[in-house]
Amino acid sequence: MTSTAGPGSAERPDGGAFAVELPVFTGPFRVLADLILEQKIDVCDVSIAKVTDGFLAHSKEAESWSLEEATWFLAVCAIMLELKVGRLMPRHEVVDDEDLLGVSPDLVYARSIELAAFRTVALEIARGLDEEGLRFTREAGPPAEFAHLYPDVLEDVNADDLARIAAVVLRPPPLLDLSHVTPIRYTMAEAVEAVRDHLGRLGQASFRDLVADCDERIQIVVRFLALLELYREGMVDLAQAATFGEIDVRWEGEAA
Amino acid sequence: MNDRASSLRSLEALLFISDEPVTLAVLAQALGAERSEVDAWCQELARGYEEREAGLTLRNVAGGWRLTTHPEAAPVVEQFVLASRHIRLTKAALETLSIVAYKQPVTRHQISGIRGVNSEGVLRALVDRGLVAEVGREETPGRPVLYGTTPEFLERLGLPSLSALPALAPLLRAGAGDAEAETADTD
Amino acid sequence: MNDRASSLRSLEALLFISDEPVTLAVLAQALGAERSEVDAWCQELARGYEEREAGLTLRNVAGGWRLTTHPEAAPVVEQFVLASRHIRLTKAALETLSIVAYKQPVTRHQISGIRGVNSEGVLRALVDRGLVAEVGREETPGRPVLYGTTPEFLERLGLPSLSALPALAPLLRAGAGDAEAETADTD
Repeated sequence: MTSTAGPGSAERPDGGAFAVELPVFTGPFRVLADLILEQKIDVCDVSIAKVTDGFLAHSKEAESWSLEEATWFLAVCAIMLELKVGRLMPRHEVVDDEDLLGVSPDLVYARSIELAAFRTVALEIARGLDEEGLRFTREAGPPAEFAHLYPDVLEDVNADDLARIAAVVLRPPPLLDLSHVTPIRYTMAEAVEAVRDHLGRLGQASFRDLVADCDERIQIVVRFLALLELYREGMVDLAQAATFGEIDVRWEGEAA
Repeated sequence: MNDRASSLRSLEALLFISDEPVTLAVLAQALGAERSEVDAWCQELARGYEEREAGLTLRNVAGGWRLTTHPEAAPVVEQFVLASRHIRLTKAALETLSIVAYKQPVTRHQISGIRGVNSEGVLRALVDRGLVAEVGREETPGRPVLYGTTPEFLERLGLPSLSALPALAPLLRAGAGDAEAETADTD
Repeated sequence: MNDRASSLRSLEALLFISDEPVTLAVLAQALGAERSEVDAWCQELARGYEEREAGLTLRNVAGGWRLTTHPEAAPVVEQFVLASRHIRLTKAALETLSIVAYKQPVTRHQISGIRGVNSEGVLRALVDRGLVAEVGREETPGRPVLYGTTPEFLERLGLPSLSALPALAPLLRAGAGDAEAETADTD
């Protein structure tokens, strides 16, 4: 990968040659990517690993291996991965779909009107809440004279029943349902910081060096995404001599 | 004392002991009367409170009739109970609450889409406050949670039902110029 | 609205939200008025309820003025309490009782916080039933009442002491598993 094939290239390389076969979609990868970016297909329904395997197989078969196609593919996969991370990660405040996607001016226009409308009614709702806050309700229930009519709560209830009820009421509420997500403990921000720190001091390094301190594969993946992000910002230059070869990373930003 | 007067008396007593809005159906059953009849009595009671400038008001909120103290008594009542019923919501929370109110049932993703920022934290805060709740799951892949407003939301707003929310349509037809001005104002 | 009318309004609101007799001293302080003045207002309000054959009645009982339901409305109120509140009350009461049992001494506010709904009425019912009692005051502003279970509670459950209550920890852990299973089901 070199800087000549950056996402800023005027002509987007044609990725249409590569097709995918997935449960949610079968057809050209370019179309799939567009559908995802337009949010017509949920990125979470697409196995990026499967797509990548397909692309590698496709690359091997292709007569001429196109660097531009590969770069574009990688960039799109990176965006999809980050979208996916953003969708799956709880409390992730940094990543926002639209920051990554860019949005058409028409959509921005329509949404600005919609959001402005909601902001206007939000003011009315605030006013309503304020006014209603001045009214107090009576929470005491029936006067004590009627308490004898209340059911005998301990009828047919033993200590174990009571304990079970207490357990239900006192159990701390589950914060988030994460049963479908493997916990991800690494953030892009941290990874960017790690790369910046390493390269800022040394000027350049191999990708292998940059991930030498990583314990888990997901950490390496996040670090790789961070590299792509820095590449997009023009902070690093990337070079890879051979397929699957060492990736050399050179710092282009200011010294740390 | 005639039947009607007696029913009005019982109705007022029932409203007094209830700690939530009481539906016409429940009141009608308790009083052995028609719902329309009970509705008329409630309106009569409500008017009575108003006319004699009472400390109480009776209104139809969140699908039922409910007695509350009069807003003008609020300063004294707040001092007395050393508490305020006032809930202060952040701008982000109000914005999100409005979107849920008008778009329900709505997913977190859709809310974030409209607001242009991640809305998970603010949505959770609204759920914690009992103004918003999960109301189901969308039948799409991933089955995302659908959110809607609670009866407490209506109660806190003093509205009889969701249809009493201010109309959104006229605001949507407004020009983008207005929209921007509005946005700038509220920021 | 003049001062007197405004004071009457606030007075009625104060009596409405109180569930026990309020002394003249307390009312006078809240309204910033003389006790004799407040007493006259209370009598005026009481006469007003009587004259319009209201469902409420204001009485000077031991210790202060108390707003409550009119005796003639009692049959309807009783039916209402019996019919419509039975199931809700049992569940609410058991929940509240279990919280008091395991969290005692505990304030009303804490109980409401855990249950997520106001628990004043149901707590009072438990006190009236002799299962729960005031056991002291918390040394925080407002000095809220602390509640605990009574010897009668232990007796009813056939327990020698509170330490004989089943341990909660294993149930909480087991419950967490259930919760996850539940979540998975709804996914």
